[in-house]
Amino acid sequence: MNMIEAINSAHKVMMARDPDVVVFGEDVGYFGGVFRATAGLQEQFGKQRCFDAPISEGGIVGTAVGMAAYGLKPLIEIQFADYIYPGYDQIVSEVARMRYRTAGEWTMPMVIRSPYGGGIFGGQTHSQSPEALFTHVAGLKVVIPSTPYDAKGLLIAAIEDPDPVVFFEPKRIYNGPFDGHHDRPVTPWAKRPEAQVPDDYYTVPLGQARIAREGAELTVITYGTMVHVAVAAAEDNGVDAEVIDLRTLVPLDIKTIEASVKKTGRVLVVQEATRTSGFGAELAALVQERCFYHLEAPVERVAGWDTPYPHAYEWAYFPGPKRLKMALEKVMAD
Amino acid sequence: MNMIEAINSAHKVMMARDPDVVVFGEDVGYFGGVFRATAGLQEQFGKQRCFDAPISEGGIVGTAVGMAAYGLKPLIEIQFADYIYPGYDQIVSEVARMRYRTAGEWTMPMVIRSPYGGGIFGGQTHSQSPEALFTHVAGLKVVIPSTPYDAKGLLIAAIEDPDPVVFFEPKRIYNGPFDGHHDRPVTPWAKRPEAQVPDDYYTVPLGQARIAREGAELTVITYGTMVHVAVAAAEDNGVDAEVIDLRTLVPLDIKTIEASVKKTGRVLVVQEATRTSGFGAELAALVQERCFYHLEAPVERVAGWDTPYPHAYEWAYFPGPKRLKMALEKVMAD
Amino acid sequence: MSEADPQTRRNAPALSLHVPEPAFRPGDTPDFSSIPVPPAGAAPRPDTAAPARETFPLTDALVRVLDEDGRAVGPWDPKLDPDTLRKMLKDMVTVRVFDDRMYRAQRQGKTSFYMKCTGEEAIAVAAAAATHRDDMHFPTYRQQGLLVSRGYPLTDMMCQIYSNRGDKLQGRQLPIMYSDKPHGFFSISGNLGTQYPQAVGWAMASAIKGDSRIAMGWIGDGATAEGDFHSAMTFAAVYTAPVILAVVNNQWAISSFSGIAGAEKSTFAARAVGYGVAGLRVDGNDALAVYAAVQWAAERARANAGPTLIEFFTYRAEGHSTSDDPTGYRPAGEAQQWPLGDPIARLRQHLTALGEWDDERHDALVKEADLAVRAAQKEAEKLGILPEQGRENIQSMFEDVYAEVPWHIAEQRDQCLKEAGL
Amino acid sequence: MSEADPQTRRNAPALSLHVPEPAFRPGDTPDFSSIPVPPAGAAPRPDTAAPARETFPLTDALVRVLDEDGRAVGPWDPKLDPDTLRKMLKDMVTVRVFDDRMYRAQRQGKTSFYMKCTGEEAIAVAAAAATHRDDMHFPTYRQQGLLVSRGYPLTDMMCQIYSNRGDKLQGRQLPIMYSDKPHGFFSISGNLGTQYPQAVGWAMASAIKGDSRIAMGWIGDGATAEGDFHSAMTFAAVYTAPVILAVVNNQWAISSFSGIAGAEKSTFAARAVGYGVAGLRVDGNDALAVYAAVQWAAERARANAGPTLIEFFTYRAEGHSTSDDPTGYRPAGEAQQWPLGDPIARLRQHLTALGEWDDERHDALVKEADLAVRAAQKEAEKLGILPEQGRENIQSMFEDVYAEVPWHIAEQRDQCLKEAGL
Ligand SMILES: Cc1ncc(C[n+]2csc(CCOP(=O)(O)OP(=O)(O)O)c2C)c(N)n1
Ligand SMILES: Cc1ncc(C[n+]2csc(CCOP(=O)(O)OP(=O)(O)O)c2C)c(N)n1
Ligand SMILES: [Mg+2]
Ligand SMILES: [Mg+2]
Repeated sequence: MNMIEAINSAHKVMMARDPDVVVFGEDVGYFGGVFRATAGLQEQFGKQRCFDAPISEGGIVGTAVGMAAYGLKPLIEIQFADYIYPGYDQIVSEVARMRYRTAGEWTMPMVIRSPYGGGIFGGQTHSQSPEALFTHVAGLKVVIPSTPYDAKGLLIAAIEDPDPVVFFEPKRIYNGPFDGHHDRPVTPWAKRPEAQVPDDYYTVPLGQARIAREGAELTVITYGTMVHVAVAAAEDNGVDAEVIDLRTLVPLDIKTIEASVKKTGRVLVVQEATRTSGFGAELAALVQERCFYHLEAPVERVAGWDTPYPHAYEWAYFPGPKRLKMALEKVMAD
Repeated sequence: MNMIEAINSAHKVMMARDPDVVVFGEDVGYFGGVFRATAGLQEQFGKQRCFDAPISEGGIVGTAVGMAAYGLKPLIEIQFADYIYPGYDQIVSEVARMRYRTAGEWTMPMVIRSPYGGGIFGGQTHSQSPEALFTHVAGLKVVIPSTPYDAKGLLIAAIEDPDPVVFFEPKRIYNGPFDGHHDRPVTPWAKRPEAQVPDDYYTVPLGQARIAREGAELTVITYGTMVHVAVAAAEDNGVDAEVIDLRTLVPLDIKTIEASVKKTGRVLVVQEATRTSGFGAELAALVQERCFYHLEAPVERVAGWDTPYPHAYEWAYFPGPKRLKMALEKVMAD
Repeated sequence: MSEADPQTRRNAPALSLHVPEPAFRPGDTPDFSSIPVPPAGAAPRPDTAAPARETFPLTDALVRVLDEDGRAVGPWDPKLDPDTLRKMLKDMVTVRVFDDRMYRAQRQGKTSFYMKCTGEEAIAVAAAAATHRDDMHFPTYRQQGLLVSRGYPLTDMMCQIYSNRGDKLQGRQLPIMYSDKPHGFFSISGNLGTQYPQAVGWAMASAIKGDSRIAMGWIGDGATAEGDFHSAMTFAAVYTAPVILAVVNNQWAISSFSGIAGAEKSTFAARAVGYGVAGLRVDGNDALAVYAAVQWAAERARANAGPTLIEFFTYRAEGHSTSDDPTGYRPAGEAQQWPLGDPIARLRQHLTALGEWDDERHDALVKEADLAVRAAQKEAEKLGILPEQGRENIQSMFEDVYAEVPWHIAEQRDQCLKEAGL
Repeated sequence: MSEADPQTRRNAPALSLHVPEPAFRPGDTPDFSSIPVPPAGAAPRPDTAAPARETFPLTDALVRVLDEDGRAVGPWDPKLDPDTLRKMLKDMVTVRVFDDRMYRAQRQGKTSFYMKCTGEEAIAVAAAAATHRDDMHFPTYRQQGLLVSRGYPLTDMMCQIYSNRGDKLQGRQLPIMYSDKPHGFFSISGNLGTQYPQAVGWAMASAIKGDSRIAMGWIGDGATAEGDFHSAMTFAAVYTAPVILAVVNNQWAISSFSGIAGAEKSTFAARAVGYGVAGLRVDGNDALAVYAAVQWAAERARANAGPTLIEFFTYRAEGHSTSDDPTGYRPAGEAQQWPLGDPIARLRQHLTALGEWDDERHDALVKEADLAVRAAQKEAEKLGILPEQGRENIQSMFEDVYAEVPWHIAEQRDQCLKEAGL
């Protein structure tokens, strides 16, 4: 399965298992979503379980809060992460705080799915990576898969999780992996082991990172599309890097990070998002706090530039092979 | 002047100097604002220059965008920073990006003022410190004063600035400074030199930090209310700390930070906001990136806990003297 | 010419910005005779399954049942039995006494904050009476009447206000931000408006499940300006959600009058019709009218005939909260001039007119309420008042951010306990 | 019983969620005979200073001027001279030809994305004609007709679409997200709805300054559900802002029909009345009706008599964008069945009926438009097409985030240039 099919499969599995799972969002019903993630759900489970929503991200999240309060498990789609902001107040002020402010009387077991990230010539409003705007909000879990297998397993775990999960999907790798070389062919998902996705129920637990590539010289901490770019960069540049695919940003798998950093002593943090105040800053801060005496070089960050994502400059903006190479060299030289 | 009076004075000076400055927000008109920051403006400048707005932060920012497009300079108040989220989409997607997406054809010279921070038993919706949700957004400047003098001078500079400025005001120190000792008297603003505020026009430039206390052993990087708490902690604990009051978070005065860190070799970053992905993470990341070989200890962070701000536990939540003391000791011992 | 200079090259008249202004400001003598008060009984009562558009005239009218002499008249008379009426009266009196005592407690430094609903007691109390016990309310901070009507213990309310050991919310919320699922009372948010689409979502869930319970959402006149109001109306209309959406128009936000929310140009009830939602405008100081309107809307919702927006026309008789002094922006004594009178006095007059009530019984009721409130307060204060809080059970602060405490919050908890010397 | 189990203990009927469904899906034969099409000339034309509530009937009607025979009839006939009509026809034809060529350019890989407005050409073109040259429009992505009508060079539009060296937006925006202040065309946002309160704010500023210019905001039927719609309506009503707010109801969002935005229960025009804003519902495929309605609203706005919400009833004849294939959710050929016809054909018929047009002139016009578009395309392509972009002038990427480049962005720029080997 490619990543879209895996996500679609997670929906089907969970809607069949749990009658309280309801799916809605813009264009998700009859049509099955602009990326086809919800294709076939309305036909299979009926209009009361999967339906189109008005173009109102605030209303989508706001009504989902009410549904969760009733006892349902809303699994909602925000069409692009760039359009999540009209729903931001409901997410930050309501979804994230409900369990806390009611001392557990009301909980918000919902999943807010949204395609994010660049690499598709989507310009500034179809390319954003706003995960740091959610990792700063206590009460939310933030999950970002990088393979079809993980996407399905993490999404099922997120649906079953008692807490609200913001689930960002790297749209660049929905239909095939992407190593950052936009001008060279990639092995399609179908030929990759991470795309061997069972049809049935399984989970990939939240809060556990994955070692995407083992290595001894340097630790790359990343997630989403950048996992593939980082692995390719390590290989292309002959750096024996250990690439950690976080999978869950909050709560973070700090143990895996610490173990790797203590082994390598060198760290590169890679994110697609704009650099300043991105989640990479938190990672760099944590690593130097907790592994200071193991570090042989400063923790280096690779990130998107602190500008909006400019349409024509897709590849000058995207943190691609060249940026990775220079950063790997820098960390190894320091 | 106390800080409210200084902010009020900045409004009056600039409304008199520049007929394009218009002030609006919830309760800012006849009544002069729930914190009195806009008292007297409507009377002095008329209802067309200072008026009440509907309770719609999205509408306030959205109409301000239109006004700025026309050529006015909106100076708007969001009643509490905790209530800025309904306006978040307009701020992030529109205000911040307008100059960029139009290659300078339309600009957004506006100031979005909002009281923020804790220490007033305001519970979780009158105590938040959401600055990191804005420092991550390219195109915004983020300013936080810590004294009446700076508040007026920075606000005037922000109004004159060609770019949009998010101006967070530490409400805990509106009427008097606060060193974190909620149970001991403080010297009122009136007796402090930073409260000698000229009635006339002057500016404190954006992007320049202030050394709030000179010192040689350790650098504390902070802003807002925490400047006072940090200075008191250094004094109370006999640590020869240099306390940097950032004043502007974006763009950051990296030179002042680097110079101090290179001198002291030890760094404590202090923020009121929840810890994870706060602006302190960016500061820690930057410091270790740029001053790694000068650091004698990991950059330590003091912050609010990663929980909402709980009403009854004001002082267990607030990063007060005890938390500072322990952190200072830790950084000195490392 | 600067960009902001007006363009004067056309011979067109100059535009000017209209900023609404309330009729009276401090120093003025309030006179509300310009507010039209239609006679009780005049508004027609459409069928509960009528098309929404048919309610258009009612969005500009005022559903009133109690006339000047305290008689219940017209098609909206809910014909309640005396026991129900007395129960409502008792609840309203209790709310008022409760408010007075808690206001005083705040002034005495026993807590940080309080908000009264004086003058608006009929609205929540009658709405509670007209909805089923298992319908779900999504209130704002002025519907304490719902809890009182549904028998939620006064002591529990006070413990929340004191953030004390008895507070089921563990001191986490500002005073009066109650929450109680068993009493059908959703957690109050500090953020205005958010509960409105939530109410719609709950109602949609009830419909998805084939349930028969309905939801009722509440909002103030000022907060209708938030985008959430629009989300709620849109989703309610699109999915025919079984929900009642109430706007409590008490004429004021904090210092802004309802004209700043749009009331100068239209009524809040009239918003309904544009969405294809039924709309009613109701005398909020008339407990019977409130009851009747909510009953109508509930019947409509339960029959899958769609949502109703009800504007309750009332007056906020006191300050916005303990942080507010209304004499800074409106004349003192406006409440006394309010043409729709006091809701308690009007219900009392009605019961008296029915021969089911008298001064003696009323005095006894007030005394009883007073005693009950005092007793509850005593109980609550045994469990502590706010200034004593924040030292015990500090680790609770780190719970319920997530179902399980993750490592980073556990570390912070341990650090906090160390700070506290524990 | 799980929490989400319905409560069945009352003998109440089970609720169920209503999810609106369009009349026809792929495979169905579309038949729009159930859409009421009132005769041209039937709708009354109120005084432009009439109270908003008086326009209520017009929010359910359809302002139409051109009858079946192409004659202009009734009180809304704007009585335009033949030159103005021919100019509108020319602009509409140009827009259609432009759309076709740019769609093809996208399919040829010359750019990433394109959006047509086929079937909706009359709306922007006639609105441009009915507003003053210095009024400000806050458009969505389907008002290219405004630019064409106001004489913005086609080459400049294409350079933006190609993100090439001639693109004044420096390749920063998605294709068709034009911006041009001199032509009164505000920067298009990718985020739906945001421009609506912005239009109101611009109009408020004009009123604050005593200017005489007005603003016109645009939104799609689907996007009316955003909170920004409500902000715009509220602020426009409260401050009597000199603004025209247009809803282009082309029946579809992407794959969702207008019922998902609320059109099943009411009209979009009807939203107006609840706010105390004038509302008009207009045949959007009738250029004269569009002109007349905008003219009416502009006159009202300029007289400080308040805002108007105009719903233009039309049909999106093609896919949502080049990323969309509408046969996945609606029957092919619906556009041909659309009961309000094609706007270009209707205006052509009118001019012909007037004796001011004939087939020969029309063929010549189409040819002329085609030549102009081709010539512009040639010019534009000299300045590059998208696939060639992104290598030159890389440092421009770091400009205009702020007025001056701050140190951190300067460092990133230098790093980026190093990456690029520059
Ligand atoms: C989103 C948001 N903005 C602003 C506030 C501050 N605030 C609290 S109450 C209030 C006035 C509300 O007025 P209204 O809705 O009429 O309710 P009332 O107090 O009259 O019952 C304001 C502005 C808030 N709580 N939330
Ligand atoms: C805030 C936001 N949410 C979602 C989208 C994705 N989106 C782009 S166009 C569109 C449909 C808009 O439909 P409508 O408003 O009817 O305009 P039309 O395309 O028909 O002209 C959607 C959902 C967006 N651009 N912005
Ligand atoms: Mg009110
Ligand atoms: Mg549409």
